[in-house]
Amino acid sequence: MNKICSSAAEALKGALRDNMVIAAGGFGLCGIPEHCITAIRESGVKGLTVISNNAGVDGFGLGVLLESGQVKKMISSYVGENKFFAELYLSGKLEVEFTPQGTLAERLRAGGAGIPAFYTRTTAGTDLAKGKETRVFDGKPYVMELGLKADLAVVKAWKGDKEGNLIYRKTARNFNPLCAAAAPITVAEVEELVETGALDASFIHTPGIFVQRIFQGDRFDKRIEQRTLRKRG
Amino acid sequence: MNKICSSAAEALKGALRDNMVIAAGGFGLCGIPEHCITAIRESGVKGLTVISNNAGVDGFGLGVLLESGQVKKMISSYVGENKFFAELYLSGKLEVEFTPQGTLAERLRAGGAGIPAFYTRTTAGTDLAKGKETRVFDGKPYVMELGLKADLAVVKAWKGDKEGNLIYRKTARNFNPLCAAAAPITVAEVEELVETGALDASFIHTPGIFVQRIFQGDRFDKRIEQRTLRKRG
Amino acid sequence: MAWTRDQMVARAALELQDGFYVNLGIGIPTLVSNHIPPSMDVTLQSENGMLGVGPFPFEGEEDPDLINAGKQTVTALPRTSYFDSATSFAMIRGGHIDLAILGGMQVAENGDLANWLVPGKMVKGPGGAMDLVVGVKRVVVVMEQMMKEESKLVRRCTLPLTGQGCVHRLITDLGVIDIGNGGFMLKELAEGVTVEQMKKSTAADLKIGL
Amino acid sequence: MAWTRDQMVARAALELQDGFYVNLGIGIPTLVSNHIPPSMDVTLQSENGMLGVGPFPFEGEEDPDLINAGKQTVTALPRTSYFDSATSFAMIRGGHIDLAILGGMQVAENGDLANWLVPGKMVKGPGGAMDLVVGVKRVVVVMEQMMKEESKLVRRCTLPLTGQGCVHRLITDLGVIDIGNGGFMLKELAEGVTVEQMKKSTAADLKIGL
Repeated sequence: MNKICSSAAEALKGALRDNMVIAAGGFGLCGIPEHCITAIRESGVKGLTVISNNAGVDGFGLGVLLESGQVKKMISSYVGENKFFAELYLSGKLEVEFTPQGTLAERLRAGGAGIPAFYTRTTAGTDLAKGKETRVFDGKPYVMELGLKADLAVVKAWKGDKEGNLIYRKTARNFNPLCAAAAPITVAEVEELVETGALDASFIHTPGIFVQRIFQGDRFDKRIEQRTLRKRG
Repeated sequence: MNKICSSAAEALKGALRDNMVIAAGGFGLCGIPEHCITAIRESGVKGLTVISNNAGVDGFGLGVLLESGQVKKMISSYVGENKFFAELYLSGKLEVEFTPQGTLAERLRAGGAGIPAFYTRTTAGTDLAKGKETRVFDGKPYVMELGLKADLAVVKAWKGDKEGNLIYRKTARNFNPLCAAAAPITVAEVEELVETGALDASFIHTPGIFVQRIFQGDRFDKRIEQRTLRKRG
Repeated sequence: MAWTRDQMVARAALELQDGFYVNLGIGIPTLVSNHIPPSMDVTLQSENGMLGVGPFPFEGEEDPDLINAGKQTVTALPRTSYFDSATSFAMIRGGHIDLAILGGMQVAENGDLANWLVPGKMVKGPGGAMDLVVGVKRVVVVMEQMMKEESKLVRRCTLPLTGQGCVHRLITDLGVIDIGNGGFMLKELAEGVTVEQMKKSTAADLKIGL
Repeated sequence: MAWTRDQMVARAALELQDGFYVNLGIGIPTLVSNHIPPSMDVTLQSENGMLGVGPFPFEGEEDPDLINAGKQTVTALPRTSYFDSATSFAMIRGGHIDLAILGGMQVAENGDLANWLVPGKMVKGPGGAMDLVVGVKRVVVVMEQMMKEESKLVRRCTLPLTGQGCVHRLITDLGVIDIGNGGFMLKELAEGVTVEQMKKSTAADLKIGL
């Protein structure tokens, strides 16, 4: 079973179709699968539902798929950085399912773990709980949330081997392992493709069973959203 | 905040009381908190409910707490290795809540993650689902399972630092990280206590927030349950 | 005549396919790993938290921190990864494992499986079996067809169930039997076993699909 | 007279205790980290997957793979650990964090908080705030008391809620107000602020508990 591909385009070949659901890793612009996003844009696939904590920024990250009009719906927790997103949403051109960040993370994990639904205190008594079942445990109201699965996941890792075992670097991990497990086809882009056995088996973040295709990106932009510094001295 | 203790007895001081619920890591005899088990035995605390995948063997692991009559109830998935356990159970002297292994793992995770309940296909249509709510998702029956919390968790790690960050070795990880997060007081015994900063931040299995007390065990028995070998040549 | 245990296990190994992720149950199913063709890329999962289970260790190389779900000492492979029990069962329950090969005490014509409890007698617990049978894409049971004088292939299980309608295929010492809409369907006979003998050894209807 | 933003933040830092695990919201609350006494052992959690958040980097040391929940570049400490978002919110939802300091748009006398949406105008999303307010042991809101001419301390929130009955304490530019069974309770006044001014700036009853 060869999981290795030479490029994002090759890795996504046959995996894209209109109106599909794609889960994309990343938090802000940190740890986003930038090569896959570019390839999705170039594929022209449309009507996408995208599950991603954020929606990129104007001109980078998932922002490019919003600008090209390929996205029908976003399932996200925070989109404050993207002005074009706000325009689309407020003018009714983009459907948005706001999901609190922890609920989004847990829904993806549940989807990948065969859990169809779970209860959380989060959103109880708020507008986001409207239309959802609530139930009392230990005297407090909880909201039932459904597991979330995608047709395809695109994730970005630091290093990966030919079996699809992945490790992430620092806070670039975020939603990537959750997305990887929540789809039947997961495409992983890595900064470095290493030989099988080069990663320490006790410290693999995403076991290869969750990754179907993998490629080494040729250059990562890795933009910084908020360059915040302290002064020397 | 000093989390470091000199021994299991010191680490468990003030944390033990009759009729409490203790979650114990380990799978079979692999990765069990053997020093804590000895200290619990020596404390004489009784009426315990113990959450642990297995119940040790006769004379080692949790088996010693069964023999000393300190355990009222076990919440476990598999106890096939312990003859004394079977006697106690079949004669009605020990209460047992059989929980499938995956459900046990998920219930502990849920308990630590603030999830009061979730649904799983596991046990649907079996005797273990009796008295539990079932619910249909996508045409299939699922069983509602409750999150599981303990008053105290005892876990065993390979290395730990003074902040309580832990790493586990190979398959000795198993239920340990789940137990660590499912109790307000977690005592970790480690083979090696290292300086803070010695563990790689991207490869910590249990972040220190889940560990309240930590000590380096002076000698680990680490028994092998089924020494199975292949022939050379 | 019938298959020996080793022949049963060898037959079970034919269920493997290139690229499969597979969980082998404790006992006889574990032996299937001895029959994986060297050319075939199969990754074994052990539910105690390991993907890529290697062979048993040579003497002196056994490691108490490296065991399989049967608590046996094993070894790692270059592809191996370790994880906690919740992640392990996320793989299993979440449908990421292609095939589970398990032992059984009774299998019913509706696909029900019993393999964890004999009330009042045996107390072991379900272990990971109840999660495996609902989560893994395909479930194959390997067991002797008879228990003393009684067939283990029945109309309805009398022992407590492990899972409902979960078994896809049965491999016994007498042959291979599929479970479909209509019940048991004979697919293969062991060397020297007759259809008549197979029918006698099955306590339910048996369609012939040889 | 009232507290400056820096004074508000300094006052908020007095909520910290030795050994606390703390989550600081985006914006003003993030500044609290500048006021942690060097002798105090406080560990900052950032919900994007980091425990032990260090100060902003020096120029040239910023790392795109190392940011906080506000997407700002930060640094690591010897104690730091990284984890995925599900684990991060297991910490938050599971009650493992001692204190959250968050911003607010409205706080009601019943402890309700609104800070994520102005219908038809602002669209940012709840981020992690909705999980923080239900999961963290103690929630302190830091915000200006007035928005233009209107008090942000109200009988009932008119903006969509972030959480119900979740705020324990409010720190504004005018002082410190607790929320208990009976509603708002004034605990401290900023330098130069009178009880009268505080009452005028609160669109609900205010008990005096100075």
